[in-house]
Amino acid sequence: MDDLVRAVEATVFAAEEPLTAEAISAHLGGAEVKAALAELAETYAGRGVQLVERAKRWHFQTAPDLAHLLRREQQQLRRLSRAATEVLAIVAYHEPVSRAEIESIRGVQTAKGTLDVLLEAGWVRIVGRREVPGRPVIYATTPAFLTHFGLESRRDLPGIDELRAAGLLDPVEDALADALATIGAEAEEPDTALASDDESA
Amino acid sequence: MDDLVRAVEATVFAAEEPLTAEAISAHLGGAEVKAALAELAETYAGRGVQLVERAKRWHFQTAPDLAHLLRREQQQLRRLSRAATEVLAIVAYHEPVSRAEIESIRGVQTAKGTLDVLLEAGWVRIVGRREVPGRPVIYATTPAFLTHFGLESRRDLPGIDELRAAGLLDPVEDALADALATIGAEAEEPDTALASDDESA
Amino acid sequence: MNELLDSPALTLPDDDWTGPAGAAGEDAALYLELDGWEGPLDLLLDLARRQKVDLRRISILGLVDQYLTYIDRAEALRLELAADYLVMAAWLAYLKSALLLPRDEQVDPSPEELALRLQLRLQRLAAMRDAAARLLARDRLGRDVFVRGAPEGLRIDKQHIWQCDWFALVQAYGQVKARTQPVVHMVRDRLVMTLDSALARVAAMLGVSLDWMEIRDFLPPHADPRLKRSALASSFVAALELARLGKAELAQDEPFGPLRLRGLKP
Repeated sequence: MDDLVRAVEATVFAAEEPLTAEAISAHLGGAEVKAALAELAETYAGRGVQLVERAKRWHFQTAPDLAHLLRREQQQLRRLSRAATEVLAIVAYHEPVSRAEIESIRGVQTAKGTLDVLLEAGWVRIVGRREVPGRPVIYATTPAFLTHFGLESRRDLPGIDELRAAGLLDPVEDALADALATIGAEAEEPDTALASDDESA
Repeated sequence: MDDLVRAVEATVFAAEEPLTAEAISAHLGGAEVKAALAELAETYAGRGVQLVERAKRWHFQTAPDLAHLLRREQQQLRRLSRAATEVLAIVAYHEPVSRAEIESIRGVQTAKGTLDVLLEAGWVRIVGRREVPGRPVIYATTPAFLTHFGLESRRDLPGIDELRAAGLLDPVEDALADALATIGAEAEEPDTALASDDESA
Repeated sequence: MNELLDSPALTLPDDDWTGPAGAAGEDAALYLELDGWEGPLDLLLDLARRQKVDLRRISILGLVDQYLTYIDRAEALRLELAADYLVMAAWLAYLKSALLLPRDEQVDPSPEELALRLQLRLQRLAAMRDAAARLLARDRLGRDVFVRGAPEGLRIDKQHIWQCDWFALVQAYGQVKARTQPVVHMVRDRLVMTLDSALARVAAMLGVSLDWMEIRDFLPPHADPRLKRSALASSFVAALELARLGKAELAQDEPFGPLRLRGLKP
């Protein structure tokens, strides 16, 4: 086994947190480590332990299919409330978002504590302010969020491409304008438009 | 890779402390794990990470020849602070000296950290205790001190007379202020002022 | 796109949350669980899901009826309803009547637009709820996959290389000594003209002439400049003393100009 590959393996193995390729390289005196990481990931594929990349950071973790063997001894994760889970999904799929935007999707006010839980878990952070009246704070997810949920990047969020294609990540106002344009084109058939069963585009 | 071997690998990897073969077996529903452990140990031989048995307990550890990767030393150049330089000079001119003596020569209290820096730098060491009440520790310079400053011996340090000739004993600002205050006070006695020109040393 | 929006995708796994829908039924117990919904939109979405059709094909009128029935029965049971449920009920009642009106009597925005807006909001909430469920079902770190239990950790020990040179060392010592040495005043032994001798000399010379003379002319013609300064100072004080005694007068035409002196006849 290549000395560099061994060194990369030992470094990532010993690290207490996921490391970027840059951090690994810096730790190893500036060596080029990307090829070594790729080689290691391949070596470990199919093993009980795997080398994975999350948010551009690398770490070893146990293979998902062994979860049933390992779960019982591990401490229980804190259960997320339904509200917190929804808010987390909205932040992840729409980021960056303000609290008002989150509330407009959920149709209810979001308790201060709900966002706090996500901030405390380190999955969500404040990334700035939106330059609109009131300058609301805007939120986005963190690398720790991607790591926890096993996502290499936000592109891996389940179903995000379909949701985007269906326009379900667009604001209601935009979708409404699109739909009305479509209905306007179909207005020649008044029966359809009057029908109690609505249809959107 | 055998499922049992994978399970053993993941179990030892995720464990927070080394596990006996019996504990691993109990964790995996009583499976016979010794052969799997032996196979894993062989798989990892020569890698950056190794599976080792110590006192009948198994754990992963960084390969011994890569241990230096875990504790890297980063060297940083730092200029000695003025206080530390003064203390070092006093030790050099007056050694061996106690901290109380250093303070009385400097005229100010000396922080513990200041001497620690000099000890860390390897320029000063503790050479014993003075046999007076309290038995204070006494300090002296080291051979490394002479080497660093390019001195054959302490006798190469310039004497007080040479320092004066070089202007290094010229008063610093506060001494000058004291001198000026003294002149001002004497100016009220015109006879004296008339008869002589004042000069401070 | 279809598989996402079809109703199976909207069914949330029971282990992540169980909405009040789990207790679906007509009995009063259902109404007691009204607290379980997070607001009217949540309740509407739950009612919509019970239609078991694609949200895009949902009957808004049917949904409005269900909601209004729900609220009516809750009120009949004298349950306290949060204000936003009642606001939504009033708005839906308005929407229903507008949807049933002949088209030419309608106002802007059209009831179809309002209904569409509601439908779009329900779709978006449903999509996020589905996404949340799928996120939670992933292999999560600390639940399904685990990092190393006892990593050695990487440490970087900073080691300081201290810098100091010979000059800084010697200079520091010089400054310590200079700072702590007692200040000593030295009086040098030098040639001076005392006030007494100046008085005698000036008084004697004033007796010789009554003309104005510059004060420098009273000084002894010595070459030593340090004595000259002492003599000038002493002679000036002597002149002042003679003027006070009325034996001389002083004149100076301008500041820093020549100082002139002449004797007065007693």
